[in-house]
Amino acid sequence: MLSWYPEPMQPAVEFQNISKRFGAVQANRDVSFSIASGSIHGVIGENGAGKSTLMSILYGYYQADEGNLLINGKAEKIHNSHEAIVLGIGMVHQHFMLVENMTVLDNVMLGGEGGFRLNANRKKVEAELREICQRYSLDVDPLDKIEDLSVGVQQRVEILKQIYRSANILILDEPTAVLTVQETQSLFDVLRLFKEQGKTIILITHKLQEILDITDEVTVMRAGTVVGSVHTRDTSKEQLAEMMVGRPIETQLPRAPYNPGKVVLDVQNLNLINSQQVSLLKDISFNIRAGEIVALAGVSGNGQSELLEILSGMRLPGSGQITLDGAALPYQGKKDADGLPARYRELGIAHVAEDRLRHAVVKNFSVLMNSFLGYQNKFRKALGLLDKKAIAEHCDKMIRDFDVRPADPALRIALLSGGNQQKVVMAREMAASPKLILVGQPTRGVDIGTIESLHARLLALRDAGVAILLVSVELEEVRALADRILVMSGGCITGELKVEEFDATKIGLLMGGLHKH
Amino acid sequence: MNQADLPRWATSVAMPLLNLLSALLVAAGVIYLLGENPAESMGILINSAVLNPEGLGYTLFYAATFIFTGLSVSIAMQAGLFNIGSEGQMYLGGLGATLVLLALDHTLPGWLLIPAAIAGAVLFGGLWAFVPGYLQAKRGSHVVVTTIMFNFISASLMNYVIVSHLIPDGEQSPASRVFAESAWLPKLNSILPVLGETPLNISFVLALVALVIYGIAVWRTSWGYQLRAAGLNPHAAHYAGISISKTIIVTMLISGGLAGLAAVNPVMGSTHYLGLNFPAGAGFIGIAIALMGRQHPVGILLSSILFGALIQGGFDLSLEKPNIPPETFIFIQGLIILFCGAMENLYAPVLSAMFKRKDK
Amino acid sequence: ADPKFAVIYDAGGKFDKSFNQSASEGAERFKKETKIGFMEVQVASDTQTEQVLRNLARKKVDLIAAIGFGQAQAVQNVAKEFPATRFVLIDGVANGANVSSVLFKEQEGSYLVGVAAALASKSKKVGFIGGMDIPLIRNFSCGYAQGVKATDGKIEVVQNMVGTTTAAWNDPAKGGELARAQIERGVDVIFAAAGGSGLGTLQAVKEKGKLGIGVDSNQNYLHPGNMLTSMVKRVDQAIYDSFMQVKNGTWKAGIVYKGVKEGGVDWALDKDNRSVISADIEKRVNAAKQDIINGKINVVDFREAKKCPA
Amino acid sequence: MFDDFQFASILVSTVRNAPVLIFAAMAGLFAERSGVVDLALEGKMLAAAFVSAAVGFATQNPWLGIAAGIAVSAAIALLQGFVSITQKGNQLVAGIALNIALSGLTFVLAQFFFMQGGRTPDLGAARLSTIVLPGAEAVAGVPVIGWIYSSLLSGHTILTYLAFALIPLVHWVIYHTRFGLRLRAVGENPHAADAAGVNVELTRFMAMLTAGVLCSLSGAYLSVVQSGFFLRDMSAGNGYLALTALVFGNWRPVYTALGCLMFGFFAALQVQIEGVVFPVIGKVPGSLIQMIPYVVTVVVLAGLMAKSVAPKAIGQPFVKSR
Ligand SMILES: Nc1ncnc2c1ncn2[C@@H]1O[C@H](COP(=O)(O)OP(=O)(O)OP(=O)(O)O)[C@@H](O)[C@H]1O
Ligand SMILES: Nc1ncnc2c1ncn2[C@@H]1O[C@H](COP(=O)(O)OP(=O)(O)OP(=O)(O)O)[C@@H](O)[C@H]1O
Ligand SMILES: [Mg+2]
Ligand SMILES: [Mg+2]
Repeated sequence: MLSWYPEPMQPAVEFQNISKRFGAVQANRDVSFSIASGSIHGVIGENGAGKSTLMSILYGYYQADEGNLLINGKAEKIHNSHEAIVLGIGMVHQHFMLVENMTVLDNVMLGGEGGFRLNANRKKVEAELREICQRYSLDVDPLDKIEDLSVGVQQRVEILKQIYRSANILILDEPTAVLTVQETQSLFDVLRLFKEQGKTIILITHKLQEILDITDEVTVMRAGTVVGSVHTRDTSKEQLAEMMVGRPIETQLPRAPYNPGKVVLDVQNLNLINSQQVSLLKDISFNIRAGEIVALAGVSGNGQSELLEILSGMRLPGSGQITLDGAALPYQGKKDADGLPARYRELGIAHVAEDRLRHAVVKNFSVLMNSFLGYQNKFRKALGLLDKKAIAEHCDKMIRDFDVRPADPALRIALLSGGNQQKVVMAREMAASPKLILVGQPTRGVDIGTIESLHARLLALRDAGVAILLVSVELEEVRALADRILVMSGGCITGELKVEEFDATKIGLLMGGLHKH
Repeated sequence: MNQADLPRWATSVAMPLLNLLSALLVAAGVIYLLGENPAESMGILINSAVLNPEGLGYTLFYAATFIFTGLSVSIAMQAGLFNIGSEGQMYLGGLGATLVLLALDHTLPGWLLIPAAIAGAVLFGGLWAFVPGYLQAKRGSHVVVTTIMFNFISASLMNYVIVSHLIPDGEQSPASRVFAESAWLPKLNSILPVLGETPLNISFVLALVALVIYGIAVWRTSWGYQLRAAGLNPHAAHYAGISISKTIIVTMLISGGLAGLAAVNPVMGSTHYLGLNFPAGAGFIGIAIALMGRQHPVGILLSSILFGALIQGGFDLSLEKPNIPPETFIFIQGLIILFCGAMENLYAPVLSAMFKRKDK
Repeated sequence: ADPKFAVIYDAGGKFDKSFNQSASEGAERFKKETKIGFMEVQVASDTQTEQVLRNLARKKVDLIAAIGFGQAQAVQNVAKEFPATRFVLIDGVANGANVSSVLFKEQEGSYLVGVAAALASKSKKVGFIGGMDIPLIRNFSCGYAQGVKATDGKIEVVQNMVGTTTAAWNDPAKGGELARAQIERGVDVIFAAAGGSGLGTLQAVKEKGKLGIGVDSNQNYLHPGNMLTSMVKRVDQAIYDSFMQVKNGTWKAGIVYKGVKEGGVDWALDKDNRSVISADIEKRVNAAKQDIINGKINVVDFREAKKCPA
Repeated sequence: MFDDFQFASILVSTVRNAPVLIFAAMAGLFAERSGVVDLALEGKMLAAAFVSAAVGFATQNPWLGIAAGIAVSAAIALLQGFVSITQKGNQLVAGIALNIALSGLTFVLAQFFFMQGGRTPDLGAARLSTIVLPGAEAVAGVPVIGWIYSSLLSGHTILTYLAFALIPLVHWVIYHTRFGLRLRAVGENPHAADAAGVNVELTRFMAMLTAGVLCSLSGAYLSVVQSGFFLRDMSAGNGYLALTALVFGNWRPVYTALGCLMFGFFAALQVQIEGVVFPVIGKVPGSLIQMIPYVVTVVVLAGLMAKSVAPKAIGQPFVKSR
């Protein structure tokens, strides 16, 4: 180790007393820290701590109300992303910033087309992209359309964009939230390569293991302020968690012994073929008993989402049999699934949808209005009027029980952080006292404090005798919650294990479809 | 800059008023250029549209029609549907009422006849909107396009029906015969003689009732909740078990029914016959009203009255001032919609700057 | 004191180059000669008509001229309320002891221009373009067709209407397009009875070097050399006459039919179409006119017959 | 029975009818691909038709008229942009408001300047002349080809040729230029475009400007080419028809143009079959025949076409917030 530097390293980025406020919310308050050039710097914090806001300020998306921003030692006012790009800053956003109906190539060229006529450059850029893919072993075809790509590949496109633009300061806002372990590993390989090339990387994540794996330094934020910055090698998960949440985090949650009851859900020979005649689900058979959590593990896009949609009534199965408490679900003879989820809910199937913003909430409704989405008929009085009083009480209780912050039922739900939105959804579905609850990616983008509480909720539900089907790409989550694990690959169930037999390698192989029976 | 920083009275009273004033200021400029005194002209306009009771009667008469077309467009918008077809649905609604009246006006007593005719209007208007609704729900054809097409189709159809079948023998005006008096809607001047000879009739009262029902149905019922959820996020609505196609079809039926109701006022309350092109653009004005009134009952009421006043006052003004053609008020209508409906935040920066200064 | 007069135009407006304009010309002529002025308004809807009529009646106007059949019902209603006010209604019938209804025998004038068209056509195909499919316009077309067929039974009459909404009277592009389409089908004389849309028709006819026939007022001046003639409907005369009658105290209520005989309708021959009207055409059209006047020819009124014999 | 029914004439008429719609639809395409709903096509057409006719008459030069029309229509488009992009107002309201305002204003101005009931005087010689393609007369006699060349292709004004040339041109601009790429990105996902360093508002303004220019040609075609004068409300719903063609064509240039041609074709067809006696049903009343283009559109949209997919961000002002 060198103890002497020829000259003091100029930090790549320095935040000085940055403050930013949105209406009543102080998203950043007097934030100051710096990021060493050529390092990988982690930023962690609870949902709503202000991480994304700070990064958006760096990328010119918002302007700070107060404070200074120094890039490579020079004070800069960045008014828009164009200026940020010119300064060599690149950002991979929490939600992908890709134009879905355009090709990878066009997405990469966008904003840096290099001339009025596109064709003049298309061939050149395409060749360059292929070369980059090779060099960084990114498996992307520049001519594919974004909408045809899985999230993992889309993620790679975002990275590709930044490599192509040779960004020197790269911000990654929760890049791994939707990635599998393998995908995360290959992303990290690329990041390490970047670091070797002297690029500076800022990584936001809720997964502390990743922080420990790859960062050099980490800054912890809470409620808009910086709690502190530490060298990664000097810290531990527990310390980081405590800095973030302000209290120690339980890693092992208490659970009652495994003692399943009668079969609640039984699925036999379920098949699904889409309009292009592609088989999405093949001969799926399994059951779930009362008081057990069955997890569907697998790389996303292998049929888990479709299965969840069928079981929740959002989609009709092709063939097969599904029974709930021994009675067939009422989808037979239906031409489409229009309105079916309401019937299923009445039968006692609750559903926490995988895609929160698309399915589980109406963004422009308040928290109150979202608190009974799907259960609107339960709160109906005479003449079809909504029972306002009952709804208000119901919502208040949800907010209290799940500690939704801010505790304001009138707030538009889009203004809540992802974790708090998820709390609302989870609270709502659990409040219906279902027999079976379908839970898709319950903690995607959610901070560890909240994860802990959501996990505790699910386990309590299990102990109370509810059947739970969990779909998650997080093996850690599967391990923490499941009693039994079904692995899916290519629309088939490729294996089943008890949680005691948990073995990441074996599951990885099953997810790759290697253990077909 | 942020609207949220402003007190409520500023956003809901001061800003709309400032916008209205801006529109009128532009209008005054045009009137000046046309060679008339803007202040005097505005005086005449306000006097004849609002202050003079008979003028007010006409203002409210026009407003009654606009409330219905405004509601028709609004309810569809709540479900995320842009119904441009209120004009055609109103036209067909007029036919529905007329057919009932032509068949029964000499047999049924008024208290049965009028409701039956109103039902006819609702039914025909509703059915005319049902087809685009059905096609949107089941075939995915864009309701905007189909309703535009249905406007054209209804014009042709009504032209054919009126000219070929409804003109009484020996008449040449393309209109049905005049209905028996039992079918005439009771006028409000029998209770309020001060209104003078205005056609203002009970359909204005009906319109107010409709506004209240609309407000309750959309914001206070489970049905309205489902409607709005489907309009704001159809995916989430599907997740919540709301049948999208049913919502679309039912909403279009209701929207068309309301447009059909709009026909009752002019046909049964004023002319007492079905004339060619009687909607005279009221369906399109309904779009403006729904947008300007933000699909809110109070907003719809106020913008309907504003438009009624412009038509009545503008017409009287052009009588007095030959230099100002009635079309000037079409221009002013457009300006008002532009300023109040699309530039609602024009003065937000100015106002917040003022408040900031006061704070310091 | 001088009597007070008012004219109410229908939606077409005072400048429609058609019958509203003709009415206005009649009133202007009266004003010029007598120095007695008049008020004028244009209405947009049937409700407004009634409102205006009532307003004017209250202002003690002596004679209100309502132009266009759309005002019939309103005139009838208001006339009942104001028995002291006199009304003259053009193109429609309203009952009342204080109402005079003036109806024109458009079929007769149209017959005359039909004869002219038949004689002028070389291709043996003539055209008619109407604004909207309403009885009034059908009466024009039916009279025209009768004139054409009576002259030469082999000549074909091609007919089109511009549209079905009020835009039909204001769509010169469509009016022109219909003319071009007819010309492409071999038509070489076109009678346009379509308000503002008809202007487009006549324009297209001129471009293609064919012959057009104007309507209501004398439109020959629009395209001298390409206007065969115009079917004039003397609304101006009717207005002028009623104003005069009121002034002179000879005004009478009742229904008046104005045909060729009464000088209500006619064909126009002036310097602008002199060059295209041959002596033969002039002779034969005038002969037909004479036959109508003396009853030898009876031109069927479509509005009564409900169908066209030609 | 179809002795009068001339297919050739229908085709020629289609070519003549189409430019009004093509210009307007292509204008709408630029605006809407950038994410701004353009309901104000009708208003811009009217304004341009009026200004082109008025200035053309005053100067006795159609080109000056068209240039003035372009300037005014572009200015209106920018105003629309200011309302919908800068002020982030409701785009539908802005469009409808402009249509209403311009319908009134064009009449008032025309009346003020010319006193002919909202009509401009005849342009007379100051109209665009038609272009006879070289050799058109010579080949006119050759069967089929001669007709196609001399009657279908030859004898239109430059605006007609421009309208048809616009179809491949717009296709090229939209799919093969930087402007087109940014335009599509901004209409589909403005946040992504913004993150990629594209100036969303600037791009939308440029799209509006293009829309204003193209739309003005539609209006000029109406007044300077087809009619030779301006008349109140002479756009007669063509702006809305153009929007329909746009939806019909899935917001893609070539399909949209096909939609315009389809409308033009059925309008021409309807002219031809008016008055024709059909077997069995006999003579169909004219007013019912007038429905044909619209009924066909509904049937085609409901039956044959796949669902049309609008640009995703259409109608939404770009606000950097969740
Ligand atoms: N555009 C906005 N308008 C209003 N409030 C906002 C806006 N953006 C963020 N906020 C609020 O600012 C706070 C910080 O949000 P930010 O997105 O920066 O949090 P975060 O640390 O990235 O959270 P997460 O871990 O969920 O991504 C939150 O309370 C959020 O609700
Ligand atoms: N951020 C932007 N958003 C939209 N249009 C832009 C943007 N930047 C430039 N343009 C447009 O592109 C034209 C060329 O601008 P400029 O010279 O900045 O391109 P450039 O950035 O060098 O191009 P490239 O990004 O392809 O290398 C300008 O006239 C402008 O209209
Ligand atoms: Mg964040
Ligand atoms: Mg997050």
